[in-house]
Amino acid sequence: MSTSTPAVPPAPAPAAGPKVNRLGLPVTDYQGAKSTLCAGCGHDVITNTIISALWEMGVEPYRVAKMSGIGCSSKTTNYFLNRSWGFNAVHGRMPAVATGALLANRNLISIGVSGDGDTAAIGMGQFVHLLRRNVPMVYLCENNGVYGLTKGQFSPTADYGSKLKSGVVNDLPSVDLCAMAIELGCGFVARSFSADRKQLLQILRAAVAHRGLAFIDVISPCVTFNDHPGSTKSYDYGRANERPIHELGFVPTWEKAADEVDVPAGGSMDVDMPNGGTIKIRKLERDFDPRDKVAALNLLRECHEKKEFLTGLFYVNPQAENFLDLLDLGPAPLATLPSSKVRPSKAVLDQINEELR
Amino acid sequence: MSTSTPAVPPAPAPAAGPKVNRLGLPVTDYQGAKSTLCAGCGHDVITNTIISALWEMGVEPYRVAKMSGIGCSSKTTNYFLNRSWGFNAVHGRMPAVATGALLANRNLISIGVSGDGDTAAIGMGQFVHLLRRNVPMVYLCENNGVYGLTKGQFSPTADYGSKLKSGVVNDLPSVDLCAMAIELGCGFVARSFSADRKQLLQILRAAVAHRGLAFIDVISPCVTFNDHPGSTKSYDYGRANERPIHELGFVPTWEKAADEVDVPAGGSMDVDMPNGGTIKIRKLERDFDPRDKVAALNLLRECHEKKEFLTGLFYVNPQAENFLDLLDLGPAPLATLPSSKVRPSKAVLDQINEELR
Amino acid sequence: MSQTALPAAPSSGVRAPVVNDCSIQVATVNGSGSQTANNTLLRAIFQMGIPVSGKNLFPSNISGLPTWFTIRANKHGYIARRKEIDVLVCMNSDTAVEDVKNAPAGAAVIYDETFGLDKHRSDLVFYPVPFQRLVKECCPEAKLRKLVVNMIYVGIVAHLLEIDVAEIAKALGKAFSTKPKALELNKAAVDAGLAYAKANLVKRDPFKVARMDKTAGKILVDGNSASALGCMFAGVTVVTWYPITPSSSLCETLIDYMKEHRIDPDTGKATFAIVQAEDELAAIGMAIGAGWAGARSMTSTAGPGISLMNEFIGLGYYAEVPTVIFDVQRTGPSTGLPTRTMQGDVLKTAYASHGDCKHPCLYPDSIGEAYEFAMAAFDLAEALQTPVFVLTDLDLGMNLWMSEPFAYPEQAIARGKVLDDAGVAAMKDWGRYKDVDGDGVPYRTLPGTPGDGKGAYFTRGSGHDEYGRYTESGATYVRNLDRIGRKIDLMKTKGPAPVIDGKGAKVGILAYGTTHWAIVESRDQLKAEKGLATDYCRVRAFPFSDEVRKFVAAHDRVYVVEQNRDAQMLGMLRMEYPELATKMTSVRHYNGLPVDARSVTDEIARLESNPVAGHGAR
Amino acid sequence: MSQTALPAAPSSGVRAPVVNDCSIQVATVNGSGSQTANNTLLRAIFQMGIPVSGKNLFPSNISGLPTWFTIRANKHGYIARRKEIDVLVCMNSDTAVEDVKNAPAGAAVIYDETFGLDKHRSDLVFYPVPFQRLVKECCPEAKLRKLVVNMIYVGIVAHLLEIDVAEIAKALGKAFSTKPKALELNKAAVDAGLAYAKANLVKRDPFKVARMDKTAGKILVDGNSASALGCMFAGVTVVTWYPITPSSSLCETLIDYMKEHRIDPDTGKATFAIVQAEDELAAIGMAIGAGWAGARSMTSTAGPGISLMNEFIGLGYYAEVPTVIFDVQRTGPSTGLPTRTMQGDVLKTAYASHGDCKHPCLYPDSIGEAYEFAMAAFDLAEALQTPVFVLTDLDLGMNLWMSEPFAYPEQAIARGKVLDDAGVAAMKDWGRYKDVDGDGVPYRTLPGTPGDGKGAYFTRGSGHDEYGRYTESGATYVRNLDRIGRKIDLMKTKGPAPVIDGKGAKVGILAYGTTHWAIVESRDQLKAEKGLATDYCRVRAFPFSDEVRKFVAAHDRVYVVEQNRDAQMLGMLRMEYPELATKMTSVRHYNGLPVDARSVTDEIARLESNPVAGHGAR
Ligand SMILES: Cc1ncc(C[n+]2csc(CCOP(=O)(O)OP(=O)(O)O)c2C)c(N)n1
Ligand SMILES: Cc1ncc(C[n+]2csc(CCOP(=O)(O)OP(=O)(O)O)c2C)c(N)n1
Ligand code: SF4
Ligand code: SF4
Ligand SMILES: [Mg+2]
Ligand SMILES: [Mg+2]
Repeated sequence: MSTSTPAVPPAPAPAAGPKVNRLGLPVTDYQGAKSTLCAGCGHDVITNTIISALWEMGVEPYRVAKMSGIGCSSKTTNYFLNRSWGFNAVHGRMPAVATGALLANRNLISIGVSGDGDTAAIGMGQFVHLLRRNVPMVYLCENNGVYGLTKGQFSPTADYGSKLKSGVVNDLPSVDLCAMAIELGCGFVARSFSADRKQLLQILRAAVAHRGLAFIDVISPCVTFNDHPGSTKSYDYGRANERPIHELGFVPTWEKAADEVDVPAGGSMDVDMPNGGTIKIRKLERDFDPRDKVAALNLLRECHEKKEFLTGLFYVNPQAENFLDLLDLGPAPLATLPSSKVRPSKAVLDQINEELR
Repeated sequence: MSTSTPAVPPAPAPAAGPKVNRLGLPVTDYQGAKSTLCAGCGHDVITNTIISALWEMGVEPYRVAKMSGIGCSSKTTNYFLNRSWGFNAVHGRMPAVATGALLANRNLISIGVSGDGDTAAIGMGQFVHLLRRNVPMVYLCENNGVYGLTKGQFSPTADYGSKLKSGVVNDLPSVDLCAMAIELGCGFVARSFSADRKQLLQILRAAVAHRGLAFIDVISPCVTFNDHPGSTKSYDYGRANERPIHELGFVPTWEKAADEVDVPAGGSMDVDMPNGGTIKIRKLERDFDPRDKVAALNLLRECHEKKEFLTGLFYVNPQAENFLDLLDLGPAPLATLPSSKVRPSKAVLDQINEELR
Repeated sequence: MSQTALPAAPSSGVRAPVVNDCSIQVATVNGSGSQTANNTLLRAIFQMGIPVSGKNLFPSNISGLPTWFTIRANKHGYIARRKEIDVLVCMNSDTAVEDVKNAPAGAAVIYDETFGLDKHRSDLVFYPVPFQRLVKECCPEAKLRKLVVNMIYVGIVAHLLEIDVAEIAKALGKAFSTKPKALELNKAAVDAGLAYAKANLVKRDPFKVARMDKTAGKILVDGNSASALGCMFAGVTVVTWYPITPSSSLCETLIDYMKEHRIDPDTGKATFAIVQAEDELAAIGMAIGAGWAGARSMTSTAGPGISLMNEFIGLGYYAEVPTVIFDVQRTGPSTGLPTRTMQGDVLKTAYASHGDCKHPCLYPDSIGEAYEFAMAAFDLAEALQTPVFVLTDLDLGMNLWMSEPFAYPEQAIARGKVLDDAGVAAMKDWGRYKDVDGDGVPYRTLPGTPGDGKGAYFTRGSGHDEYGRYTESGATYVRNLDRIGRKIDLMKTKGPAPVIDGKGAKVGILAYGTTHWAIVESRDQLKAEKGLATDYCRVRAFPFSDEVRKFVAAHDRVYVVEQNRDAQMLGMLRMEYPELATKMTSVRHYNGLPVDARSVTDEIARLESNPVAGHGAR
Repeated sequence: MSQTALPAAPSSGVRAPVVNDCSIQVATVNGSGSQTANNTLLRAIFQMGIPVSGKNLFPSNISGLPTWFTIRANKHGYIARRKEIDVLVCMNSDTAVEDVKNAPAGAAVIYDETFGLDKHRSDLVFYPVPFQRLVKECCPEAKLRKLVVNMIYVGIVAHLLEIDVAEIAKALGKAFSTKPKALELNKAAVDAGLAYAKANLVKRDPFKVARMDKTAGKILVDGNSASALGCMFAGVTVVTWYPITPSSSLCETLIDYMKEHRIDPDTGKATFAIVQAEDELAAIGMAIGAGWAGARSMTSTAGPGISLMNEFIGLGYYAEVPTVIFDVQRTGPSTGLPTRTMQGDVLKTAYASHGDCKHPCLYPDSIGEAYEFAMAAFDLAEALQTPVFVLTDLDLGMNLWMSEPFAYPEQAIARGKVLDDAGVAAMKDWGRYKDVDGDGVPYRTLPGTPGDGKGAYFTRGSGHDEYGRYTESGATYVRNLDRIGRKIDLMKTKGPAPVIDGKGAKVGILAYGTTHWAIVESRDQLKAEKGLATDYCRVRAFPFSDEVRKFVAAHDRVYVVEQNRDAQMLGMLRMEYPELATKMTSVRHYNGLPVDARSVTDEIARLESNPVAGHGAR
């Protein structure tokens, strides 16, 4: 009885020339091992969207570090970018591991995937401090309101009053991770819905271009334990209630001319990203400027009280100084500095000895 | 060499009848061991104010559980209420221990004292979940912006740009524990200043009357490590910058007639507490209603941005359901239920066996 | 040891009937709902009076990956895992070929005919079944077929093994007691299997079952439920936990039982609080806070949780706070194999936390002990005023086991040395940590004790004197820590004594926990196959009873059998009994599957063939 | 053992001069700034060429509680703690009476005259000093007097012990090199003390110092600074930590050194990142993340932090991630005595985390080894791809020790088996966890390695095969865990070998870490007082070198001396060497103060007087 998860066989060499990205790589180069999640799990949709986003953005696979904790959601880093390094750490502590990896190599493009249990229960402390430090990475919370991998207990993001399959009702208020992120100074905060692949793709593209921590809370139904009537994280509930606050698209620098991106038409607002590229936003019903923190927080509080399910980019501050900037590091990764840079000379030691005499 | 901390000798029996509270106890019955903190430490002022508040409120000493973590601040539970039980737990984890104690005995009056390192660094996760659960207790954070007991490193509440004695500048944003508490549903959130004993006393009196979690962030200068120019948690800084948002006083039910409390005069706003008593508020410059969550959060955000040091009762929601209410417990403490209540009968076991046949 | 080769396949041909001695393995995909079908088979055999056990080998995954369920029926009552499978039910195309390749010669293979398994071996008995066609016929609703198809193999197996159809019906009735529609549908599927087998399959394998009387009065239950029941009857009042496999079902079952049986009829209110904490640090912190304030408190977890609890465990030890910690062990280190079993936390729990710590530990082997030791743990925690561990494992916790029915506790709940306000007053100069009785156990008071607060004291994990006052005095520190050491050693007499089967043999076997079941069988094998008589000591508590020492001392050689790589219990025994260190030799099994008798027998036989070489090994 | 009674007081009277052999203890109140005064005394004696050590006994408190500083000057070079105090300086009225009561007969007592100590004993030599008057005279600024008064006792002691005044001046100059005004003020206070003593005190005790040449070229430094320097010269690049006594100063010193010496002159940028984490879980998590991504990473903590790190340590072990963890041990369990020393985490670190784990540990005894083993730890962590512990303690870490100057490392930094993209391509069918070289150590790649991602792999704490792919296969699990076990055992040859002083004696002593210094002296005492020759083995690494086994085997009796209650190292030795278990007997000291020779000597002498009784004890 072997239970190895088979890796996806290497993609066949592009024969008739499949579509390639700006690095000349086909999308298959961004795929990972075969998913072992339940058929229909929201997390799988997010995985596929990450693959699309990184491919479209032309991210070098070797630069990506895929970071995660423990849970169904945390498993998914294995299901994209086989050609990148992944670290499936311990439950709730991915933020620390991801921070450490970036300290070692500031050139890594860090993509963290966590779950609502992993982030909002056991991981709450580390999540708060990751936000406070503004560690430059993309952090996705695949939020299904339950602990999928341990069979469906409520997590702290479960809405007050929502029901488990067993009929148990959640009597604690939910934690709004987006509000928390904004409150703690995060410069890119969005919410999406795994069934709204189009929106999620654009948010992810923009997130990759952000210089600091980009936090994305993605409501991602657990078809096995939390997709029934009475759940507020089900596909049905999401489809019926999702209200995007705007339409948005991200246009990377090199595509600006090409004009091949799906940019929302009409009444557009532009947010330029310092690393290049522009977020283009077309407002829907409401007048909402995601550069306005107070507006963002008020919107979230309002929708929390009214039990609305709003999605979109709630807040963006492209300029926020990130943690690596503060450390005043050189451009080369610390990990591979030569001995000559990291071991001071004998003269230095002699001087130190002298001081201690 | 003995290094035992001497306990304060028992107070002499009231001879000429010292002033007593409604239980007939003199204030000496509310005192604790001699403090071993640095002379002038802000924490000692808070200790004394707690003694006054609990004495004035006529709290039965035997019902009080004094909970703390580790730090200079956490030591202080030893310095009041010798006739109450205290638990100086591990660093940052007082919330869990306090929660457990209340589960065991819902009649305890739980007073938690923590520090900014204990609460906002290692303890952040437990603090967030304590707030979310609305565990009924008074939680004081004696906030000096540094780790006193380990000799003065910055804590997460240190303000951006503030300076250590050594000249090191804090380059991370501070966590606003009050904003966090409100955001997470806490129904009693205040900030005070250990040098403003009058205000703190009234806030504490009201906190004791609150049915849920009462969180009080008290700026409490560390005279040894953070009381120099460049610090934003020094006595000088505090005295120069503190701006109370209102004047307030708490009138317990039994004093209503007596009218002997220091109630602010003029333009008063009343907040009735379900367990009895009324918070009386006299507004100062601004029009601020602490029952308005949005207003409270906006005020805090504003003052964070303007680097103002506002004190007062930011938010109060006396009705919020607390954690013990949710558990549907009987009135008697679980700890001392008789065997007959906690060991089901043989008939029950027989039935269970039958089901398993 | 886990690599022991299978016996060479005997030449094919019809064999004499093998009655009431076979292992059935059902290979499916998880999330496919086969559990009810498997339990139906298990239960039916059980109801026929035949000793039986069921082991579920499932992935750390929710749906779509391979899973195996093994039923062992054995007239002698051997219920340990057996490696050799007699009857395979192959419902999973991903593993079928490998499963068939691993089967011993002569095994029967029931499989979906489309898998074409018969081409892989010629020494097995193959029973192809058109499962898809059959399920289509008996289950009109297409989306239910994935579930219902499993009941078809129940019918097939029942027919081939001669399982009493009435017992199948009874088991089904139990499973679907509240769902008559589902009952009907599943019964139809069983019937379809029975009918197909009757009409199309010619029995060519020797395995069958026949009614016995060895299970009369017994119950079938998993260890986590047994522990949960023990907790409920121990009078647990505060339960704080965080989900983790294989421990979650302990608390989840407990919740169900408590909601049913622990609502105060007088008030209609709960006599307990159960809180799902935000993590294991909070769970143990709450348990310690509750234990301090006088609740019978507990938490339940597995290895990763134990690691996270380390700091708090030391606080409980040094501040002398009672609580009970269940560790349902799984395969470590780290996340390891979350759905595989192991006895890998034995050393870690005994000495958990930094500094000098030593904790009472209990090692139940069975349903009965999972229940009894849960009760004992609460009494011990309060008697000794310290955290007490109960170490079970995935095998005991999550699998179904036969057992005598639970016995109602004879002893009253014992809350240890607790004083009220008058008690404190009566005791001259009470101090929280004073050794009044000379046994190392002080008298405690509970926060909130009504009165004048005479018994109020300060609890801390830092240095304290007999009155709980802060001190850094070295002499006081030593006096206190020595007293605590003496107190914990009371376990040697207060803990459950080892179970010793000693008939004066030269060779002894020492084991604990679920390893027991392999030992029972292995001792018979050693006797029958090698003529080797063995005595047996089953350790049930740490610190060890002096009888453990006596047992080892009385034997020439003692094999310490356990389920971990590092011979953790052997290490503890060697630390405790240096003078006996070389008498003990390790036999280990640690591939994540429950240890089987054959592995133990072969290894002991190998070591016995050259006893000296075994010495000092591990 | 910590309770050993003091020798009976000899009858009073003038004794022959005792030159270069005395212990001076200064009792003050913490936060009163006596540290500079004490160091001035220490340094002056050191500069006179006399071997010296300083031990600071301070409370877990910032200001206002008693603190004692002990200086031992010894011509033989004995620098362990000595229990008996020859010269007391009593500046703290709270402890003065008790301090005087505990002094051995004949001791000299310098004290504030208002304390009236001379009425408590008649067998001591009393030197009353009007400190308050003197300080008023020499220090006009009232608020500085609390600090400056300490320098007055420096003058008094210098006069009475005949410390060279020029050396005092030099030491002062060093302390106040950047603060000329403070220098002047403090010098004045010393002079006031000197003058007062000269004029008023008649020398009646025998203790004095005289110039020698035993410290030439040596340095004076604390162990945490030495470890920090080792880290810097090891090329550490990522440091993540959380403050905790007695470990904080390791990272704080490191920060200072790194800021000075590790800024890249070419870019002006840091070649390191040091992060104060939010707690120890984050600190070790960051260190593991950084180690994984190729940094030389480390964290530093004490017992409570080690407990919190347990889960991550198991991840590092099983996922094979290098990092270095310093444990500056303090008195446990729990918060314990945060400012007292102990070797209490020895067993806990060696086997930290649930499941089967075993970790390389290093046990430096001295400044030199604190520096060297820090360097070795990084090489070992990368050579073995696993977390490595360096266990020092408060005594080594926070006290000032004499040492040879630090030697510049001869070996180049060794980064272990790391492949780049081309290296992966060159290796046929590379797999992250393949045992290519047969030593158990696989080849790793670093995330972000430029190229095609050929060396990309997935790291997890759950079951994985040779390619890092998820698996629940029992056989693969066993193969992998066995390989890791073999890999860790490489420490037996790669770790620093024990230091053995063997001359064929029948009795051996085994110790490790700072216990060394008491052993050096105790062996001489045993020889001189009891005629007992002893051999000595100082263990420096775990898993143990085979030489440790040989040493124990070669002796009739081996006393394992250590600073904890539970004889933790002895336990580990008994687990590793069952065949030698009874040869070893425990000698323990665990009152939080550094072990002294007298305690060891007395206990070994007691056990030797009836060697059999010692056997098997603890
Ligand atoms: C320390 C620890 N505690 C508990 C667990 C068990 N556990 C595994 S995943 C999980 C919850 C995962 O929930 P979430 O993060 O929401 O992920 P999902 O499965 O819902 O995607 C838990 C509790 C663990 N692996 N480690
Ligand atoms: C697990 C653990 N880590 C670190 C420490 C060391 N420690 C003791 S108190 C403290 C910080 C206290 O800071 P704060 O809570 O702000 O209290 P203050 O002393 O400033 O009042 C630290 C880090 C500890 N006791 N336990
Ligand atoms: S259990 Fe839920 S979260 Fe996990 S894979 Fe299945 S659907 Fe997804
Ligand atoms: S160090 Fe600071 S916080 Fe601690 S007692 Fe002194 S003044 Fe107070
Ligand atoms: Mg989830
Ligand atoms: Mg502080």
